[in-house]
Amino acid sequence: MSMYNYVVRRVGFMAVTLFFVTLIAFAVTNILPGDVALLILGPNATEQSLEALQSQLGLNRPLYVQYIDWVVGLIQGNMGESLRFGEPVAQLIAERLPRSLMLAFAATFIAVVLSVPLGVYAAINQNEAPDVTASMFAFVGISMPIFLWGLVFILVFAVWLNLFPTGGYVSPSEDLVGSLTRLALPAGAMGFALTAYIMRMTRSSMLEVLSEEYINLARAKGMSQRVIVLRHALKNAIIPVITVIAFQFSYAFGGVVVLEEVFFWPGIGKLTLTAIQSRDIPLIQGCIVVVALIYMFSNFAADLLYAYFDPRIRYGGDD
Amino acid sequence: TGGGDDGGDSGGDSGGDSGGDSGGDSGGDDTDTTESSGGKQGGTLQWGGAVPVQGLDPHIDTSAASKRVLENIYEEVVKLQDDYSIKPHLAKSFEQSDDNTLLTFELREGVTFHNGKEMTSEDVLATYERVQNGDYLATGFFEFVEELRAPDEYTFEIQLTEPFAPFLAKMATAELSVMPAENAAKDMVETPIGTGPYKFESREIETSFTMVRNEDYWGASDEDGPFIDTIVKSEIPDPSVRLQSFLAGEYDFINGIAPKDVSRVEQAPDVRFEKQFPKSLVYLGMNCDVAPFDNKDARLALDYAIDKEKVAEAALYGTGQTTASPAAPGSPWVNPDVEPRPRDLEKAQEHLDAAGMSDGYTATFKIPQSYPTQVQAAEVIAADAAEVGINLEIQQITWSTWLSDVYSKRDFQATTSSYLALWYPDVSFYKFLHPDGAFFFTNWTNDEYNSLVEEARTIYDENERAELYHQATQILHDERAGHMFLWWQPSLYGAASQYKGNIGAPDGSTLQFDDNWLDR
Amino acid sequence: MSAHTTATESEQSDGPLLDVRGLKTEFRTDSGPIVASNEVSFSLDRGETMGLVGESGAGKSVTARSVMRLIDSPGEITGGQVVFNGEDLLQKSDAEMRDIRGNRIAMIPQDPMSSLNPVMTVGEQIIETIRRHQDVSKSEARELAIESMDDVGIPDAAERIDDYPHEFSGGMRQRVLVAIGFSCEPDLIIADEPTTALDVTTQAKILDLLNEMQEREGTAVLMITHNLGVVAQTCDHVGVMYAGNLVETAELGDLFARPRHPYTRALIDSIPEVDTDYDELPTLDGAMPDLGSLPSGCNFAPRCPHATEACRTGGDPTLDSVGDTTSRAACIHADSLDLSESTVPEVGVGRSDIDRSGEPLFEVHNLKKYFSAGDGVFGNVHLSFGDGGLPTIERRYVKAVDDVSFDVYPGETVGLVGESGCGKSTVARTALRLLEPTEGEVFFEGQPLHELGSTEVRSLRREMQMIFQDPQSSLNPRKTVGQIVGRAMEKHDIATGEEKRERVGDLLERVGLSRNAASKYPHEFSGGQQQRVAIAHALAVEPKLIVCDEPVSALDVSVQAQILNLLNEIQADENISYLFISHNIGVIRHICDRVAVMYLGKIAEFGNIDDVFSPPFHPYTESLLSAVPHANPNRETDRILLEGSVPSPINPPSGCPFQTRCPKKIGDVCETEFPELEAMDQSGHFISCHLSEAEMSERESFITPPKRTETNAADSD
Amino acid sequence: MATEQEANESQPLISQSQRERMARFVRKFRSNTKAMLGFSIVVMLVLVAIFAPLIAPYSIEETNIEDRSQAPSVEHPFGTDDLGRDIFSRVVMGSRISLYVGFGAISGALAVGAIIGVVAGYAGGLTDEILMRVMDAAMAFPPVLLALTLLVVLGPELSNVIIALAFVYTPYIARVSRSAALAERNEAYVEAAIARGESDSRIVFSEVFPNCTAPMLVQGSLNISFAILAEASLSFLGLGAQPPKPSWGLMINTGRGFMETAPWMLIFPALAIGIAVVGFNMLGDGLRDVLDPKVEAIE
Ligand SMILES: Nc1ncnc2c1ncn2[C@@H]1O[C@H](COP(=O)(O)OP(=O)(O)OP(=O)(O)O)[C@@H](O)[C@H]1O
Ligand SMILES: Nc1ncnc2c1ncn2[C@@H]1O[C@H](COP(=O)(O)OP(=O)(O)OP(=O)(O)O)[C@@H](O)[C@H]1O
Ligand SMILES: [Mg+2]
Ligand SMILES: [Mg+2]
Repeated sequence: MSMYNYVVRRVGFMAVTLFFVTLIAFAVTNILPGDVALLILGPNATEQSLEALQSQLGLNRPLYVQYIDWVVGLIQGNMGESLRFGEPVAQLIAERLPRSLMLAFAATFIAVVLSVPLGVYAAINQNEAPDVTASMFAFVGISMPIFLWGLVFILVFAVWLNLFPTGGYVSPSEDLVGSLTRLALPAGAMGFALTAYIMRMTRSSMLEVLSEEYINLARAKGMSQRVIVLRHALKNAIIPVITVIAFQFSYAFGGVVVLEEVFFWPGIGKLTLTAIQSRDIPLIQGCIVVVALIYMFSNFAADLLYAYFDPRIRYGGDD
Repeated sequence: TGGGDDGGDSGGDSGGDSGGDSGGDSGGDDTDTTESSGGKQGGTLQWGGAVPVQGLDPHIDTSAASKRVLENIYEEVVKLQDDYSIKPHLAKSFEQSDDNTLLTFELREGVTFHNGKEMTSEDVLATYERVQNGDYLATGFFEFVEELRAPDEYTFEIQLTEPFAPFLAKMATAELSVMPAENAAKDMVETPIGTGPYKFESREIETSFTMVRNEDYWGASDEDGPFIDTIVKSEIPDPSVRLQSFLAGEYDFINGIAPKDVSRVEQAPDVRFEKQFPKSLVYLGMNCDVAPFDNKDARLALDYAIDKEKVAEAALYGTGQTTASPAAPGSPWVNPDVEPRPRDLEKAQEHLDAAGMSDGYTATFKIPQSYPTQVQAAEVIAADAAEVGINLEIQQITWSTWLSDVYSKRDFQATTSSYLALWYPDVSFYKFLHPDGAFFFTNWTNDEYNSLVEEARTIYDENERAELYHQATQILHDERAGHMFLWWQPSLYGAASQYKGNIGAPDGSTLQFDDNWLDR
Repeated sequence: MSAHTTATESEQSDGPLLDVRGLKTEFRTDSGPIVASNEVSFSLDRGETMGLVGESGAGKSVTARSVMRLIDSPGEITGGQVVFNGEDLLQKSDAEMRDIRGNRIAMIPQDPMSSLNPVMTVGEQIIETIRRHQDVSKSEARELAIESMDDVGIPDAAERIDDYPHEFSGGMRQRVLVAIGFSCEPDLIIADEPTTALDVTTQAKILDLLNEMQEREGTAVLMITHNLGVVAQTCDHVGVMYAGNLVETAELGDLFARPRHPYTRALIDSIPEVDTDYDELPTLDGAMPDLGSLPSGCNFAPRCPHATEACRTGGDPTLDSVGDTTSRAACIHADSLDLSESTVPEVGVGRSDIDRSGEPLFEVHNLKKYFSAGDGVFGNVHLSFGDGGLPTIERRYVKAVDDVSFDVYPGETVGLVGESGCGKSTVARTALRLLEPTEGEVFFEGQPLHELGSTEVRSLRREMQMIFQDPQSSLNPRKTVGQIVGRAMEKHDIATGEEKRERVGDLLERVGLSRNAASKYPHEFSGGQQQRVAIAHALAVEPKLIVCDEPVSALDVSVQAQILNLLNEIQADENISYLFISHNIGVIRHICDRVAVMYLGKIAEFGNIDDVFSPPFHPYTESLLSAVPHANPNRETDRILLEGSVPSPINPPSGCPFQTRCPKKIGDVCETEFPELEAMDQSGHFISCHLSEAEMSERESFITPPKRTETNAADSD
Repeated sequence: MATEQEANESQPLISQSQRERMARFVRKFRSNTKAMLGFSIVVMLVLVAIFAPLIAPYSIEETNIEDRSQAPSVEHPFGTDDLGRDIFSRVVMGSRISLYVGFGAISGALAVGAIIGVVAGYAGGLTDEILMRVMDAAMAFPPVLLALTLLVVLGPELSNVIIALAFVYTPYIARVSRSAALAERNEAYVEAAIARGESDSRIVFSEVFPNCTAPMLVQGSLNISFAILAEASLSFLGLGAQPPKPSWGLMINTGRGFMETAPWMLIFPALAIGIAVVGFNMLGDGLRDVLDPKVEAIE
């Protein structure tokens, strides 16, 4: 299978998955209790005005018609208007998505920089002190909810040490330093939580690769440990790790829901939470579809990277 | 707002200031060394805000958070003063006919909207007609309005069908803020244009809101401001985080300090702590249409089971005060003879027996989750009630669920909520507790009570009116109305020491920044 | 095979190149230590080839890896010396050892598929070895790498050097591994089963390559294998390992002519010679003991026909010289036993004739099975760009089976033979309708299987059973043997309850297991025993046809023969028919009545065993037969080595599928016209080839050996 | 269950070899530090949960405002909370909620996910393709977000938390089960069963299924730890357990406001969560090592 065909197939998969994503998003949000029209008009609304608004919003049409309309809108980039904010959903999301991406990227970056070397180090010292220490570190990272790490980081780095601001967001184009110092804590907290998984995956992938026959051969060729680890093993071991990194990236995206709340980071997570809390159905739909899209795209990117790193896929091998 | 719930705020400790007792005082203390306007003017106020600004249409939005900024952008024809009296504001003067049915306002000349256009009676008329003919918060008050007139450019008249005391008070609220005629033609205003001391600059929903000084403000003066160039409100709903950031010096001013943190703020160096009491009234709502609370004895049993002092203490750490009256403390409408029932488990059991529920009963207790104080109180209430076998199952719900399920569908058994301190009694007694009131939802009705509060609306004499409200309060208490009042709570602010001027506004729910400045 | 001569007289140190003395390697396991290599001593001279043979788990690999000090935890070398060029490798530092590995001692691993790093180009993998040990520049190393690829016969080496391993076929990969091994001109190469994973034709080519390289470079080789044929073909010197011990070492000729250890004899005997007829295949009963629980006496005693009480109690014998010969054996009776004669009758009557006058039991007509290429529902959708750049979508298929016809008569065994991937298993599965055929007809006792609904097919399954290559995988690990065998009876209402239990017991005894095996789980049995259970499972429903898909390929040679004998015996008793699949010509030869030779989804030749193994030959059959290694050092075969590898079944060649590799290709006709199967004579011998019968008959039969000498030829040539 | 009957029919309930097999598993398990540690923690948690009312010295609901926010002392080893309740008692009782949610949600997810996964893996083709795309789609939503949305629909109740989390984790189980089934499907015993004439449903449930349990078990026990974390997050957001229930997440939510003034309100429930999560994680990891090094799990 050539790379091209591989990509085409992956896109095909994604299209099907996307269809189900929209279906789930639509189904879940449409059984949400609460009257949208009432939410818009507020408590003083009269019966007639409620009905009028309902028909104006098309809420009294059959569900499948609403679904098709919604999907068609989605395809055209029109996600409807937020009931809560009275602004186009697409615009609201477009404004906030980059910030969450920034946070998730920074977190993933921190996690990767920390965890890959750590995982490799643990693997080559399997069952020895460094391995045990790293494992413990990993367990500490995953043992608590991300939001709790957020709280701890605030307490330690902002309140006690006063190194960073407690939260908030500043656009990097306005004030790069301010922006980065504000990014540090949430990204650090999230990165710390992600480190564990990536490290564990790196370690186990590395261990698996280290037991492969070609590693044996490399040793039989007289290669030094360093060359074996870095050239032979890591290149293979990193391939499955990429998938995990991508997964963690999208997981980070899930984590931002709570973390953004803690750091009042005005990203899509906070937006989603607000949307859910105020039953802003178009906005909930828009947000969760976009978050799901991010997930799918990051996995897609992982697959491409996977293919890129794995010549068996890159050059169309024996499947 | 007359709407009176501060529920639109989603951080329960959000501030709104009431009558401005302490606000005025402390402001005065701080301003003893009067400085030249040159020294006062300028700067950017970093405000760590508790509840995100909601809608920007003053006629629609019920939330205190929106009002806290809109009050600085919009103005009304008349204005509430610190002593609760109402004075002309955008009007130079007003007259009320002897039979209290014709109100005539002579408008100020030279008042310009932020868009540069001058305000005339046409704009005021358009504003009032918008509310009258539309579906806005104050629309119900136009029931007794016969005609609105703008006989000339600077005259505005209101003809009532019968005397209706609350109308003038209503005119002093944001629900009747004056907007340009072209905006009044819109169903919903998204970019506020008013005549106030601050102009709307920008906002990012749920993130920040920015206002700038209106250089052409008609009322500008060296003594009274406005002084601050820019006010940036950052939305930080979490009270602990807000406080931490404030203490770390990231903000000049925060509102909504949690009661539990008061002592910390008081002890912090270089920090000005401000408290305004009362801000809002928190009550326990019981649905009198469904079991078990359709039974008066069941309600009374619960009333006797709860130690209200303890509840208030648990939630407010001594910053609040229990009450049995919906009227603002210190106002003439409070009936001094009615007190909260003390906890009495024997009486509670008696009432349970009388209700035929000797073993107690079970009810869901829907609490808006964004109010930590109410959640705390609910836990204490539930624990107290459990001792007589009343099992209140707490269910935290979002504000929107509260609105749709509890308020709109009246699908609840017990709940807690609050409304802002109300300096005009009609809202306290009518809006929430009269079946025709706009915010009636506990389904408690009593004909005698209803006629008392209906009559009170038409009476302009304070004593006479107070007497009616005292009687009404007694009925509320005796009949154990659907609202069981828990406490009055204050607004709690923190400010950096260089932040000067009165914090708050007389109406008890908002902030007015025009006379504040930064001493840097 | 002649390199032995130069050994002692060449260069430097006067001792042997490699002298292993009392090497002991242990593994710490959950159930105590395992001595995988116990007091192993042998020596190897320069340029010499030594073979190390033995059953699986005997400790061959561990010994070899110990020499290179490549034993990982939980293993440890606990004793002995490995003297290489006069220095004890066990005393060297890790860094010194790394300079020796790949440089002075190189290794050629067993599995070419997993031994090359998939993310590095083959070039990189050769170059890094060269640069590790030789002080050369990058470009020089590249030149050297290309040269070494050339040397091992990789065509267009300069272009292919930047390819990734997956772009090479298995044989080519093994060549790359050979190139890596020889790239630094080592003194010693350790080749651990270098051909086991390869097809016969490829296997022969790699062995030739190894011999050639060794001769050219004068390298010593330690060749590990369990295939005596390979030993006979390549070694000067042989060591036989059993249960962690070296039980015999001898010169190649001596070993075959007069083995000194009963185990060696048994090992030689258990390999069926292609050109010999047997009534019953020679077997070696029992199995090698678990290294964790060795018997108290001689390890081999429990299986030894010559064992005496002294053997069973006297402790494990040491490896000692036998008389004044160069052979050494670890057997207390070595001096007294004469093991020069095979223990089995060499010539038997062969298989009895089959009556083919009636209706065939099983008939397959024009069977086709195409798989969609790639996995997933859309896996076979393939985009390709036309000239205009517009992508066109096509569906691609693996033509695994393409128009195959044959029949099986009652009591007959029909074989299917061919290289890996030629479609043998698919024929079997499709014929049984475990897979839906793409096209074609299948009749069982006249019933059209291809037309039946799934319930009818299900009930017909009672008549047709299957035995698989990997016995472990064919038995559900979560069920007891009794449940597995009994279920089949229950399913087809043959027996239930007590009766069922009775019959399961009988059946287990029938296949040579004890009755109480019923309550055990499959993993508690050895591979051979598991295969017996699988046979019992197949027999439980009293079928008329059993399809055997490589039933012995995964088993040790000693066990293979046991299973084949069992199958033959059952056939004789029950008159069952077998469709027997194997890539092992020797096995096919001894168990089948007729055989179909498959190539790329088609039948190339079909007929009686004798006809297929005698001229006229399809050129493919001919090369296949010629490539079989014989466990007889005196045999000289004129091997035909095929070029290239099997083409992809997605894109089979035009005309004759074999034309791309055919040594006898006659021209355009082979490329354009598909040769139909043509009857060669009246006996039902069919060949699909454009050659004339005469052209296909140039070679003599593989059945009667041209010269079968029994001489004691030590240095025959 | 047919299997069991058969087992009864043909041999004693636990055969010799079954016992051996078990014994070997136990031996391997015991020599695996991680598995043992995880197992001990889980057992300890379960014991604490079972005997919680006996261990907890105080009522967990009765408030006592005079004693609010007391630092840890002999009387209150973990201190008291803002309403004067004993945190030790609440943490102990809270183990019930976490375990209830963890086990409840994951049993649900296992019940549904395992069937979907095994059926998809065994059936292959279009069935597999569609089921897996649906699972992919469900997995595309971050767990907490999806659970949150579902809880808004279902209402904030502990039983609904279980339903929502079961829904959320089903695809994870399904995916692992599927790959296990896919691997098993290629084992020859499946083909042997087909060749024997077994029906598809019997093959799926009686032959393939029992062989896929190891990876399910591993994934299940890892997912329990995720479910415990998710419950904490949901309670933190107010949609999980309701006050005054001593949910650890809820306690953290309250405690965060007292991070500086009464840190014990946060520390002890957080530690409890940490221990529970680490316990199930280690157990899952250890089981993976013990059962089969090749068992894969999604984390
Ligand atoms: N890593 C290990 N851990 C434990 N025991 C081992 C290990 N490697 C090998 N062994 C033991 O050493 C014995 C010999 O293994 P070895 O690989 O040398 O056999 P072999 O003769 O090469 O067999 P094969 O023909 O199957 O390759 C095995 O029976 C096994 O029990
Ligand atoms: N399910 C399948 N889907 C797609 N291709 C398949 C499938 N099964 C087999 N093939 C392909 O069909 C061809 C023939 O396979 P088959 O297993 O029948 O070969 P074989 O002769 O039995 O080989 P071996 O000796 O290795 O067992 C191979 O190219 C294989 O890749
Ligand atoms: Mg080996
Ligand atoms: Mg096959």
